[in-house]
Amino acid sequence: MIAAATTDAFLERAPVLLRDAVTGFLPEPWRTLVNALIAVGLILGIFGTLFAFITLAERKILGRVQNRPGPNRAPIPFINKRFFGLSQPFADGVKSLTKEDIVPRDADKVLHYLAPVALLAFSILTFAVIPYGRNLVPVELDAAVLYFFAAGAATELAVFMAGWASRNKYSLLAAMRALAQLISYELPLLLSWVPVVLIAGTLSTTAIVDAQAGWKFGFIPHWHVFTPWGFAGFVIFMVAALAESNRSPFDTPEAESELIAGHLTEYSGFKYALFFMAEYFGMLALSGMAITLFLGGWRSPLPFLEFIPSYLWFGGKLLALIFGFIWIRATFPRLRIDQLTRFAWKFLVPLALINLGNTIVWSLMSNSSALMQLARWPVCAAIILVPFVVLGRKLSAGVAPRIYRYA
Amino acid sequence: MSISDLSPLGAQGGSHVRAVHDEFHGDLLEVSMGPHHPSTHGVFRMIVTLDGETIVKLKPVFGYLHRNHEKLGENTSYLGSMPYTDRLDYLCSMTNNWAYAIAVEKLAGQPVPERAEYVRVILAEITRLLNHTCLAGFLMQDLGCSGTPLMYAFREREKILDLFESLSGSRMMCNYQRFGGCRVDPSADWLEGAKQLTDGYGQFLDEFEALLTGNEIIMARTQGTGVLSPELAVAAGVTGPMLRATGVNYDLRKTDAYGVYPRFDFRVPLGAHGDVYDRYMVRVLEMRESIKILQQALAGIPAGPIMDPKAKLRGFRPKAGEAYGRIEGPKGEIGFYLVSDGSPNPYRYRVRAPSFINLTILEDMCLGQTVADAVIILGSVDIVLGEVDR
Amino acid sequence: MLGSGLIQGLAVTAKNLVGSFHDPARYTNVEYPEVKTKLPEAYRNFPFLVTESASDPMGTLRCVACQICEKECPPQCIYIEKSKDKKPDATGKMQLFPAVFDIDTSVCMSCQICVEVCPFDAIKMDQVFEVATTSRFEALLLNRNQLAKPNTYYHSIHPTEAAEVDGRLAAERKAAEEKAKAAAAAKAAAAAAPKSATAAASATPPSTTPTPKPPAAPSAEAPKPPTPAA
Amino acid sequence: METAEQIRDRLLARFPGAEISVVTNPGAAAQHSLLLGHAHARAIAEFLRDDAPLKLDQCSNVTGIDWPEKKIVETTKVTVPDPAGGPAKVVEQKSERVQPGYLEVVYHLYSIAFRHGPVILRLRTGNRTDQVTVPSLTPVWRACEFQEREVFDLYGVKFEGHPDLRRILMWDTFKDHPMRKDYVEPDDYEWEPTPHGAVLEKAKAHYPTPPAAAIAPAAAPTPATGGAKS
Amino acid sequence: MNAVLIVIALVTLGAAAVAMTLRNLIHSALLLIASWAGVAAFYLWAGAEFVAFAEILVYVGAVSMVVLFAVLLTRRSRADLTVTPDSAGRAISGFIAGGAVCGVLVGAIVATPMGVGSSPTPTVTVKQIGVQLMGTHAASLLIVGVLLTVALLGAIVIASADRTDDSEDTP
Repeated sequence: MIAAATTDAFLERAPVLLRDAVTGFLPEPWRTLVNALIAVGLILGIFGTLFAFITLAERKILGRVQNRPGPNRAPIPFINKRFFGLSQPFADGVKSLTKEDIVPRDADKVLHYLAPVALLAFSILTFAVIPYGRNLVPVELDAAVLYFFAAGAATELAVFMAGWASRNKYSLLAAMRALAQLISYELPLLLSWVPVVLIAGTLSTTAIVDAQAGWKFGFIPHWHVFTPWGFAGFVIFMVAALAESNRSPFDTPEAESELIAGHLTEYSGFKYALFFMAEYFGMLALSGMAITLFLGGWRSPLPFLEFIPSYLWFGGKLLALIFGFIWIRATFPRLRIDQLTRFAWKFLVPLALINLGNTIVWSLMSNSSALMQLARWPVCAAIILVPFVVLGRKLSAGVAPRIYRYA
Repeated sequence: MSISDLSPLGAQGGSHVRAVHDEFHGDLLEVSMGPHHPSTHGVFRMIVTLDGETIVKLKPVFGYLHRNHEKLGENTSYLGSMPYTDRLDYLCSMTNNWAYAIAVEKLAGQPVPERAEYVRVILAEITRLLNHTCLAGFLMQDLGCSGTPLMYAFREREKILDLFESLSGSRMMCNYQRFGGCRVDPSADWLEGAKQLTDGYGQFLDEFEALLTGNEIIMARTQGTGVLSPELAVAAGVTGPMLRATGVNYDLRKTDAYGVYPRFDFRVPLGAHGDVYDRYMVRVLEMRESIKILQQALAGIPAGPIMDPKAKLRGFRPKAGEAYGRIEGPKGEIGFYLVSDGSPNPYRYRVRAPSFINLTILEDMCLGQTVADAVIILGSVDIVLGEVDR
Repeated sequence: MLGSGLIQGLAVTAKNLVGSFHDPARYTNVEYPEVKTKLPEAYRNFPFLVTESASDPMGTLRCVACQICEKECPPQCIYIEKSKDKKPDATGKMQLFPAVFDIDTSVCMSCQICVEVCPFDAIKMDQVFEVATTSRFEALLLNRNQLAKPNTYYHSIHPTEAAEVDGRLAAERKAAEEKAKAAAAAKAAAAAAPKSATAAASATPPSTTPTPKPPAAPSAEAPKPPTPAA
Repeated sequence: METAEQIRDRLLARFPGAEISVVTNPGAAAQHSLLLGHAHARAIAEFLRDDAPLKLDQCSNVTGIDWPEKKIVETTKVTVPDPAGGPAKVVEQKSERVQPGYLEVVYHLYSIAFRHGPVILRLRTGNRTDQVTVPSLTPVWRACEFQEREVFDLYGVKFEGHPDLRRILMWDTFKDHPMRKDYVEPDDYEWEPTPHGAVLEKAKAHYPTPPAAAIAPAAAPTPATGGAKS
Repeated sequence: MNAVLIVIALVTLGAAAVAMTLRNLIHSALLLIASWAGVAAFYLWAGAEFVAFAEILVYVGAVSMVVLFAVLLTRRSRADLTVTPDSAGRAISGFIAGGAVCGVLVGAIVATPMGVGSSPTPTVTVKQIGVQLMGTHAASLLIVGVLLTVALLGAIVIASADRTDDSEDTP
């Protein structure tokens, strides 16, 4: 944890000051250890409750989109007043703890037990490198982004273990589908943030956030998302993130209308809750990384809003992205597995590669004359939009709204 | 072992599939989808033989909801069977009642007053709106939308069910029509409520279509899936929107011209490809036509008796003989074949259920498709198990 | 352009999300136990026996145990046993009454055919739907006392229908009275004629008030029970 | 559209050896039907489907009907000369005739191309016990596939030439044919609080004590677990 | 510091050894993947973060999937896994080959001069690695890239060769 900059407002430095107050007196080796433990505790605490309330928010927002109130029956334990269902997550938590954990007779006991543990472990690992505030990054790594996606890539191993260990036709089919989907969306996910590293020149997350400091004309922040290649990269990243965390248009593995609950069919009780927690942690981590790479991490969008502490900005952006995930889940149906993989290989990967070329053109044109600075906007926009339309038309070749005749 | 000898109707089957069997394909996986399955619309089971993801054989299994409705019909009086017809296709009780009433009126030669015919057309078209809206909701639920279109459909369905409840006393089990007219005369403000419903329905359909019809994912999933050829559809006795989606122009409201349908001008939408998207779109366009019929019927409903004065309620004994009456129900041609021997109970009481016969070619549509497609093909056939199993 | 349909879909869900907070047409949800919806007047669930007065329900039961509803009920869930003796009904005529009148509400499907076929308007449809009980047999088998409800209750749940039924019954009673009076006058005239001839004959005490003709059969056909449904 | 008689004549012209007769329908619907012999049934069906003016390409409905043995008592009026030379008296003579039972399959055919109404075909089996085979029309109209399986399942009519003749509604190990008139229900009687009519005899078979409704409902005997399975 | 090294070495070698003895194919495949993770841990211990994360990303992420798919698609059921060598000749030649490989390895290990004093682990930033890759070793990087692409295309050709004859039946 780098030393706190003295010039910031008090609220900004509050968390670091608090931590130094607590561990200030410890001798050197023990202090870093305790600091790390505090960071781990904080992450698990905050993201654990955030996970609980996101499940509630998801059901409430889905409810409101469908013109119904969403869960509002669970009373607060002792004062048993129904407060808009705010205690629903705790009710779900207790339910998942008390539900019987059935393991099928001829399941592969070891793998069946290991799958949720591995999945959760890998998705929690990814929280280590996301900068939550001005100097609130748990681990300062030089190759932080690579570490993030290395930990993320191992989740498919755990999904396979879950599918294979349950010895059930449905979960076997779902394990195959999940693997096909995760592998084919890993490529666009990785390719979409390569332009950011190209421009920022570093793999360390804090350096990337610093690269997005400052404002142009006083109010447009230098975030990567406000550049043509950045916006394209952001969209590809978010679509691939949707697929990686098995969210709505891409939730074929647990397609409830076809394969019951996919690779989760034979899980119940707390292991099922662990799978859910791992999925939500994956979603939170990916949106955290999207914020860091494209939305200027913990930076405030306008200069005069600087007084709001940086971690609140990060939280706000995170909740906005989560709302986006839920909104998409409320609207879109599910893609079939072959359409899903065709969409990845024939649309997202080429676009990501073109976006890479687009960034190179952008950076070459950026250090020349002012005219070129202006010209690079339409040029780069065209470089990415034209293939988008062409590939789009090729992808949806035989698919179009039809005109109907009447007899 | 090629496909054709697997499904006995291979030679005559529609979309014929030839799968090369070699070691790479591995052995076939037999999966039983149902009767407890989230998307089989009730207790319906499909034994699906899979080669990887593609379906090689699909055998539907019925009978889980079989109550022997026809034996019940033979042991109860003509009037006593009327409440049981509500439980055939429990989404559209009004059209079931009308089909049974039309068959008995044909059997006994019972005239029906003008106002009752208008009320029957109004209720049948409202039931068509209800059924097609629910079908769109269930189909989108099978496609994977997490409940949003279904909840919009149910919000509109509630308004319709309130209308039925204030008229017949019960939301779904209306038991409203009698031989020779209807049981209760709709009041003026009921007709006003029906007029408000139809006027507001067009706006709901616009919003519903904005959400669904142009959606690329839905178009990609449903266009080209479960194609049904017109010849096979006609040969297999498929009726209703499924038949019209293949382009065959056959709507009983136009061909049989029963009731007072000839007085209203409305058009019959026809599909061109016979796939799941066409079946969805034909039903949505039919809803817009139903709104037109409703507006004309509500405007032109005459005064007069709702029940033919000479109609006998209890000691109803039609002369010996037989009759087959049918109407264009929302799911297809629903018909009743009655054989009477002069006693108060029918000698033979047969229900021609559209869902049951439309399932004949489920296997032909699903061959070669994936498991995910089989679910939406079944959804697009629009079956209700009460009617399939009787 | 790929994705325009998807964005349109997102716009619709956003409109509904916002709409559900202020637009009553969209947010039609009613939180049932706390807020109850107003039942339409025609709503029907489970029949009940109409009694003239609330004070003496068993005495003023309209039902005359003609067992038509028992025969016509499709699921056969009504069980009637006639009484041995008779009791005067509303018009004073001596009528049978049901000693046992059970409806098994676990079988009854509230199809109101019994109401339609009852010639004496003795059974009407109730509007009670919160009838959950713990025992499967005893509590769901409603006997005569549990079924009987006063005519005032009938007015409270089905006002227009009840008024129309009472109007019809009153008209019938009035017609029955006139007919009885006319019959009595005719009998008196006939009795007067021979009396003038046999003035000396001891005045035979006139029979007690002439029994009025049974009330005219209501508009439906004669209550001749049809051959039992085989 | 031609009447049944015209169609019969054209068919007889086309298939000289076939047994085709018109069965008149006395009811008000006046939908007369053609009774076909087994030999030419499928050829006639194919002809009706492809023949130019008729083109009956949709088999809308396939129904099974069970006609058990029936004793027909015919009263014929016979004029008997009065042996005492008086005027001839008319005497009704009752002659009893047993009509053999048979199973019948009725097909309702419609034409989608020319949109005209039902032509009804009837196929009858030899008797109700061993000769129960009928030529299947599924190869002609694919619509008959499931409906013929249902007639086989519920009536026991074997369709010769049907591609996949199995039970469709009942489970495969079910022995009897439930829709036949002489079908005896399995004795799976469950205790009912208000048994009356046909159910009353069954109740007596299971519960020698009088049915529960007679005695006060409160003391209803709790049924033996799972109903008395005799 | 070398206590951690011993633990990592034990984990890596142990996992690989156990993987060889297990009868269940899937278990042995997963233990193989665990030993790759052990190798990545070794890189981390040695301070080469970039290589460690690359190892996890490539091996534990992608190659493990290839191994598991291969295991799934081989139709060998557990029964016909013969452990005993077919003939004596095959066993002897097996030993000879194994012995030769061990000899070469041991020779190489002995020959390399093990630096006794541990020089301070150089902190190399990712930027320097990038410059090195694109600078001096650009040629080798490109060769490896081409090699992988060829391998990829070859795999696709083999797979699609099998697809062509039944590709027309899926609509």
